[in-house]
Amino acid sequence: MSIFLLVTIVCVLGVVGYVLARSRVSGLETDSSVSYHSRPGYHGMHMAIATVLPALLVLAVWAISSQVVIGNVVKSSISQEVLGDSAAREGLTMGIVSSISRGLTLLNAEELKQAANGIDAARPLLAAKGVAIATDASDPMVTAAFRYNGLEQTSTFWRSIVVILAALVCGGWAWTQLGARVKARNRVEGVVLGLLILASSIAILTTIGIVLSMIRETGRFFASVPPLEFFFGTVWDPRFAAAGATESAGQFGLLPLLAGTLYIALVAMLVAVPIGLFAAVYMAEYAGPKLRSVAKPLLEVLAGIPTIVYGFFAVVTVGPFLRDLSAQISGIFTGDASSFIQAQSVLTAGAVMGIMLIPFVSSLSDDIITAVPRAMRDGSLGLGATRSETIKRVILPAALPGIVGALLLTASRAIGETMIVVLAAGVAARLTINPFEPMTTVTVKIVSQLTGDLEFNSPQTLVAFALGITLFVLTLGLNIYALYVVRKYREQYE
Amino acid sequence: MNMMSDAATEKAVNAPADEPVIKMRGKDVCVFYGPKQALFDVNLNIRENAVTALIGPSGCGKSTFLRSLNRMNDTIDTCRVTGDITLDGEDIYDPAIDVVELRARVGMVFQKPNPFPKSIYENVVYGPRIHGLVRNKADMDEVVEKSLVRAGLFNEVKDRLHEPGTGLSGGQQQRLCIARAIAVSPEVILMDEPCSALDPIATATVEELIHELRENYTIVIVTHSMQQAARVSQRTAMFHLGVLVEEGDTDKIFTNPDDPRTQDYITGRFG
Amino acid sequence: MNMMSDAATEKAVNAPADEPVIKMRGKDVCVFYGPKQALFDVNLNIRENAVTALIGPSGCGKSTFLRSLNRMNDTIDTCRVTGDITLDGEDIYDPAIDVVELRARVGMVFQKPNPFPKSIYENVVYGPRIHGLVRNKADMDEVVEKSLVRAGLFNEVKDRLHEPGTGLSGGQQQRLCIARAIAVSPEVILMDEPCSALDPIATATVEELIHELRENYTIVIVTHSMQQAARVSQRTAMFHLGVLVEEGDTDKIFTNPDDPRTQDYITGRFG
Amino acid sequence: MTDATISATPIDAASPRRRDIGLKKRYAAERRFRFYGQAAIFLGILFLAILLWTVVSKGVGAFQQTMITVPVEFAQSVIDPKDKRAEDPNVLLMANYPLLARNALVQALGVDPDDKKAVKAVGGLVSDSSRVELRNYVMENPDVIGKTIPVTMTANGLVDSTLKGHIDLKVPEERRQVSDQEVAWINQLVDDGIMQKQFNTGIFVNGASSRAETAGMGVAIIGSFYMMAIVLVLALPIGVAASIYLEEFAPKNRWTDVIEVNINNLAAVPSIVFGLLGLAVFINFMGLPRSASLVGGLVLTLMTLPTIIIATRAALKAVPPSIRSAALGIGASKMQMVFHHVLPLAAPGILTGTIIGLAQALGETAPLLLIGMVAFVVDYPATPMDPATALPVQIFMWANEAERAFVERTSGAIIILLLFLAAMNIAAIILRRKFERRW
Amino acid sequence: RDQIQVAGSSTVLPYAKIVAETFGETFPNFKTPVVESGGSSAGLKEFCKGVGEGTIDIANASRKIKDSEVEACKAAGVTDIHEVVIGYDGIVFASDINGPDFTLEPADVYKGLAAKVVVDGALVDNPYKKWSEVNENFPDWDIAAYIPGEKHGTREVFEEKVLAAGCEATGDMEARVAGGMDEKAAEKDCMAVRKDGAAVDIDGDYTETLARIDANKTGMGVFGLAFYENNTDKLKVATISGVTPSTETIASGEYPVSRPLQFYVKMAHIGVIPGLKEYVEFFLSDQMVGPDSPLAEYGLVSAPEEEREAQRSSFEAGEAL
Ligand SMILES: Nc1ncnc2c1ncn2[C@@H]1O[C@H](COP(=O)(O)OP(=O)(O)OP(=O)(O)O)[C@@H](O)[C@H]1O
Ligand SMILES: Nc1ncnc2c1ncn2[C@@H]1O[C@H](COP(=O)(O)OP(=O)(O)OP(=O)(O)O)[C@@H](O)[C@H]1O
Ligand SMILES: [Mg+2]
Ligand SMILES: [Mg+2]
Repeated sequence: MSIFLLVTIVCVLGVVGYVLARSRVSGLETDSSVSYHSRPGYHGMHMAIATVLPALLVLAVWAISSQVVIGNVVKSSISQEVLGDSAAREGLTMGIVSSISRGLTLLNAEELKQAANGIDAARPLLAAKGVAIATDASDPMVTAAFRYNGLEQTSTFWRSIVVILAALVCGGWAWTQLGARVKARNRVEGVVLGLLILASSIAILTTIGIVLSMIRETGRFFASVPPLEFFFGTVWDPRFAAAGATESAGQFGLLPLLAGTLYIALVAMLVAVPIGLFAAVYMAEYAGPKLRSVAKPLLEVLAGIPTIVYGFFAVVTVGPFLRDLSAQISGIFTGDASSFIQAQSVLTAGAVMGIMLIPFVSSLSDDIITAVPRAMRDGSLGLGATRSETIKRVILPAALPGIVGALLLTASRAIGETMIVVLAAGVAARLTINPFEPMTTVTVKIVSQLTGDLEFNSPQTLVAFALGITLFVLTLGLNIYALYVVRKYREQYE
Repeated sequence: MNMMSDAATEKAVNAPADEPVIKMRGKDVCVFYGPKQALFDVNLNIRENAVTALIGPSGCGKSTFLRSLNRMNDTIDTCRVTGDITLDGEDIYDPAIDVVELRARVGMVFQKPNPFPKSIYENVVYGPRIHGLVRNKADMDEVVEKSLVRAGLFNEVKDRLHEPGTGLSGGQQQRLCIARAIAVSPEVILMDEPCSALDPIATATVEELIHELRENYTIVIVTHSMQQAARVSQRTAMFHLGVLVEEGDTDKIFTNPDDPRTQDYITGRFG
Repeated sequence: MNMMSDAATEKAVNAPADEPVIKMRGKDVCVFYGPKQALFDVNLNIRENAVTALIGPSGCGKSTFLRSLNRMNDTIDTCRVTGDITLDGEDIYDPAIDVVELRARVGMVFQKPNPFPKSIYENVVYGPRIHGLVRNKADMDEVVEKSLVRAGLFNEVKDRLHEPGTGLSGGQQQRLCIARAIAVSPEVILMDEPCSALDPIATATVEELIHELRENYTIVIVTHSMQQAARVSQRTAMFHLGVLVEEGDTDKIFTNPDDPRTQDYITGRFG
Repeated sequence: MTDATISATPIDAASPRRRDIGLKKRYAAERRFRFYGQAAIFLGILFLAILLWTVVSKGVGAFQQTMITVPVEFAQSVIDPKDKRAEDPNVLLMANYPLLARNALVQALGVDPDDKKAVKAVGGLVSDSSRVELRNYVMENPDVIGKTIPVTMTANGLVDSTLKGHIDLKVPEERRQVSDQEVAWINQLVDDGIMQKQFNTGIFVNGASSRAETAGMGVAIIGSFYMMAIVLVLALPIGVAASIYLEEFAPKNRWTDVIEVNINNLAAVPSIVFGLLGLAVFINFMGLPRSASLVGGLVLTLMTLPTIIIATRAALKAVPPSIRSAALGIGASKMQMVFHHVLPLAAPGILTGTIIGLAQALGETAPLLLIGMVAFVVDYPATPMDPATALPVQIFMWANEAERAFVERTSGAIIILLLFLAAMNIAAIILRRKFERRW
Repeated sequence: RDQIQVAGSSTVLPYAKIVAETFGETFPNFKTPVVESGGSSAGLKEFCKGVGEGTIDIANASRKIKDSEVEACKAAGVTDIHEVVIGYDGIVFASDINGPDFTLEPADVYKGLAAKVVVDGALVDNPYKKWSEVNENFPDWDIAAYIPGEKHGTREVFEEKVLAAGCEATGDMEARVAGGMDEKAAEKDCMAVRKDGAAVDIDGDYTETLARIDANKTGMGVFGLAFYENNTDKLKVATISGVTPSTETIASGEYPVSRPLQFYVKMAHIGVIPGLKEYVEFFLSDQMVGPDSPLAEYGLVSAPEEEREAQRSSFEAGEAL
């Protein structure tokens, strides 16, 4: 019985259980004066959960453990020379066996008989079914695959029986539990709560997944490049490993990338914070509902535009504009109309990213400013302060911690942004303090090292993972700090 | 109120002058929130250097009237005021009048203590600073000390002037708010249920303070506690459903009101 | 609270039985909010089919005690209750007790009217529905009508049962909340300042309603208005700073209290 | 008091003692401050306008495509010289259709059929896709063989660019990609009414193509649609469930702090990192197919989840506590309170948050790069398991094309993406209006 | 799976796209192959994941597969890898159409762009700011070159065939060796590109380089020949050692800067994935990669006739690396 069919059967049993339990309880409720703790629906649900949940758990455990058990049994049946001596070889052999066995399930009885003759007979048959078998497959692997399928079949048979039995037994137990004082509702709600907890732990799982998916490659990177050189190196120059060259020299200094990241983020914040903050203040404190209802969504559109469009905007409009502007300016002051702002520069990327971040700042701050209690405003106005004085001296200071938290969140966005920087600031990893020159960021290098033509198992590519983890830790730090700040802010009013 | 009742109660008010001086006058004051009228033709005079209590059941418009005295109503978009309100004979709703200046002259203390989330010192010095009444550190220290002393808070907080004002107890916070209000030397202080969020002991302190402040300031206080009104005020005005029912000397209102609604209210028949 | 005073005031309560029946008993109830103790060893019995008023100055613990009677305190993380509270002799803090069931038996009405943003009909029928007290449309119609009639609201809203409950006036909303509470046929109804947000007229209606409900329900009401306590209750308990100062027949408490603090409070010396 | 007669006796207080409280300066500051606020909003909106204008002005042209309508002779001698189409269906499939198109144009332009070079050049005026266009036409109407029927074919991308004026004709001929002769032909065809610009439906329905004139967003639109559906189906319930737990049930302790920091952090993690995760978990570990919208959807789900959770929590927080106590007070369990009252009231906020999250997912490129969705896919994906691309990916790829005609299309594609985003935002606003309730 | 899956180099991508599309149109019975872009590295990494439905069939690469990668492939069971060279990619220098003509020598480029040059016998940081300082025939332009970023295979070719050659030609190489460097280090040092902003790395595609030159009319860009041919109305190409780049001069080997483009086929998938064999054969046919084919039109430099023939027969024979 396939897993799908099995799950369907269990679910059907669950539905049946639900209907039975529910109608039984509502029947009992009418004709007796017993007061039931829970509504019939809950009793039905209780029954259904009792039927389905344990059965599915059994199924999951079985499915996972049977894989391991059967794999081991088959593995032990293969001779050492076929299996290979290293762990990697073993894995490869087992991989071939399992793809043969998967292929065998597609064959009919006649073909199976033929395939049993060995790999040379099996290969074309499997190829006809679209199953590719690695070139170094051998006869014993076919035998192993047959054994594998046999075990698999037995396991499937028993699995069906055990799972259905589990459903029936647990369902039956729930049936005996039907009664006035059974807290079916509490139990059902307990299960729902469990599901809610499960959902909220997905965030944690994602984080673990992210770390796990990068940690191995990072380790390999650090095996060839000392961490000290990576974290404190001031030159980023992961040279192209020449074809055939064994040694892959290059310098992997993180600092120029980090500096570029922070610099561009800083410029972006310098653009976004004043504009966003003033916009938020104006909307929260001055604007009428009409202006607010127009301006707020319009500004938020800026946040919804894909970053690739911003990158495009930077290359096509902002970069040339800044360059020409600078040429004009230097023309006026020095008479030499050469531009001092390069089309691709920290300034361009920062400015465009700043535009993108305006709505983040304005929306978050707007919320925080409106959250400042009215009493603060009244208190200040009542003393004869003007509105702007009230805002500058009372509201903003009061909202400051919250705003700082919001800005930190915005900053972590700026740090993580990729597409705009690729297009607007370039990929040159340099250490400079001149904002009119190009710099680059960590994210850009992650993308370019991963999508380049470099050798895939060289440090040049692996460094992307080290960069990824570094960035992850960086934003994590920012967020922990932001949470801490926001907490402190909340305490003030509570 | 009419002349006669004023004259009759003159002696009861221990004002130094023979003639009671009118600090603020409300004439035919109507207040609207959007289409809804909250006050109907209120005519009420506020005497100088006296405490005037506004009483009445919930929603009768006490706060509304109070807030119209220093145009705090302006901050509510939908709110509209008609009629005349004068301060020292000047119409405060005259476009030529500056509301900032007005509010510096007519200060306000709110129901819930609302110190700014700053230090005690900064709280007090805030008003004088924005109005440019203090020029240097010495000025500021002086104004802070004077105001806190007046508000009866100085001894309790003098060692922690630079700690946050939000860290004080409720009653202390409210006295801090009063100190903050008197720091700008207003002529009138409006108080909207200043004690309703305080415990009995704190309430007593604040009431005592009000009693002392009366000598230098004109005070208007809203309260829902008739006992409090009786304790602290010289004049009482009773509102009901947006109408000024009766106004007069506190003693008279509480012992021998003219209006049956006032009678009912003070005897607890409603409210 | 002690047997003697119970016996002494027996006749004053116009209960049909000779012996007053105790619906709920609080014994040595202490409540803590985190490290802070809000109630100190409160011993208070609630009589069946009577209105018990809890009075006292702000912050004295009235609401805290009220909320501990149906374990609404459970929703505050930091809150901890010690001592025994029983309903019909059953300890309501026993782990075996289901708090949902308890709250169905001990309903609650809040200070601010809080109808669900649903239709009037849905508001009333919600409780009966989750408790399985209604089976079909006819049942529901019946329960809605009965509850609204009891709450004195039916005539005013019968034509717009399917309009939102939030569209009613404040007093109507509060009566709707009462209707909603009685729709699940609770045994006890707790009311926390049910009229403090209402105007005088609405207050009068609600008070009248409380008066009528007393025949079928045990009612505990918190109020800051002594007049209201005097008007609606048979028994009064006076709290002060977390301590139950005095408890007894309303008449007695208001005319001849044993404790000087009660005396001071009802004469407006503080609060 | 109604009979108040204002007599002289109660005199007004003495005239006010004027104080200098620096009003003039303070009002100037006030005006300045206000101006900054207005300027900020104005700037923000101005940026938006410039950005949109840049995109739109460059891209509207992409919605027009030059077409050639000429009478085509479906000569049997070309299509099926051996008359075998009855037996062998491949005959019709493999016939030399470009020749038909070329012949038709040669005739329409009156070019000498023996001038090999000119004939070849004429053939270049129609797109290579004429093969497919004519083949499909013949497959649908096999009886046209032997007849001459006017057919509309797509013109070559260069012709299209020339007609739209994107090619600078002042550049010397040898440096141009269209010769003077070709320009002359184009003008002749236009004058004859054979060549005309039409609304470009292809850009909406075609799959990817290496030829600008037939390149379309069809696959990308379907791929994006699948991914959005997956994100919606997974991220919404999981996000709402997680928010409910965190906001309503979770005790405030270290563990919930950890979850909270985690969620905020995930919202800020560079999206490319999610691509790495998707590659490692969904493709390598779980063995799902590459380039599939399913994997894309899963990755984007993980990416949008934090956004949805943050928005949902804010929406739940905004539900007044009085509603909660009301429900609990009449004996609803906490679960009932949440699902019967809190959740419905938070629905507008949740919806808005979800749509913002979806919009964010819709515009995301970087993570798709690593799971094989930045790809050349011609065939429509039938299921989410089939290879597909996404709207921003298509933009990214077109932006990198060498051919000039793609420049305009890139902007056109951006317009399409923005239209989708606008539609989603409008949907959000409408839904919010509809569900919004006052309390 | 009934669809061929290809991944890899973005340089090969346009060619692979044309072939895939034409393949799909000419063989309506097969689905059009899916061609991913993502770089040679990522393509080969996927390629070397293993054998079976879940892995790709072909990896495009703009460089040869490395030995270590072959090892990694083997370890994962990918043993039969067939290499197909589809043609050559010319690498050209071009500047804005309205600028002057450039006749470059590798030495000029080296002097303009190397990180360190020998001036008066001493190895110093590149002092040249303007092209005219490098060679008086050149215009008085600030040196601004847009060259492929380090992730590009083109960069490698650029360094080896231009910088290193220029280094030799100027005699700087000897000077370095004389200065105490060993041969290898000297070569490496020769190929280092200046990082003071005069040479700008472009990690994106040539469109980006073009946009740069559009924005900076005195910039010089490095392009693929194909890209240049599509943009002859905007760009002016420079000669290298007097040879104008074109498919002919590259095919004949006259023009020095070019590199082979190739793809790798997983032989275990032949006969399993429908159309895979046909696709490779179609790709190798003269119809696709011949001198008069659409790929050549796009800018691919066809391999000489006999080399194409050799490719075909080698695939026929199923030769593996
Ligand atoms: N901002 C507002 N918008 C609309 N109506 C308002 C507003 N503020 C007050 N009102 C209405 O105006 C009337 C008077 O309100 P006001 O606050 O002045 O009463 P009050 O006497 O201060 O009551 P309380 O003792 O409860 O403070 C009430 O009916 C109230 O509902
Ligand atoms: N959630 C809480 N957390 C901490 N302390 C609380 C909390 N709720 C109440 N308290 C404290 O418990 C004490 C009693 O509060 P309670 O609300 O019971 O007073 P009350 O008599 O109802 O006052 P009021 O008349 O103002 O409603 C007060 O000191 C209050 O500050
Ligand atoms: Mg008020
Ligand atoms: Mg209370």
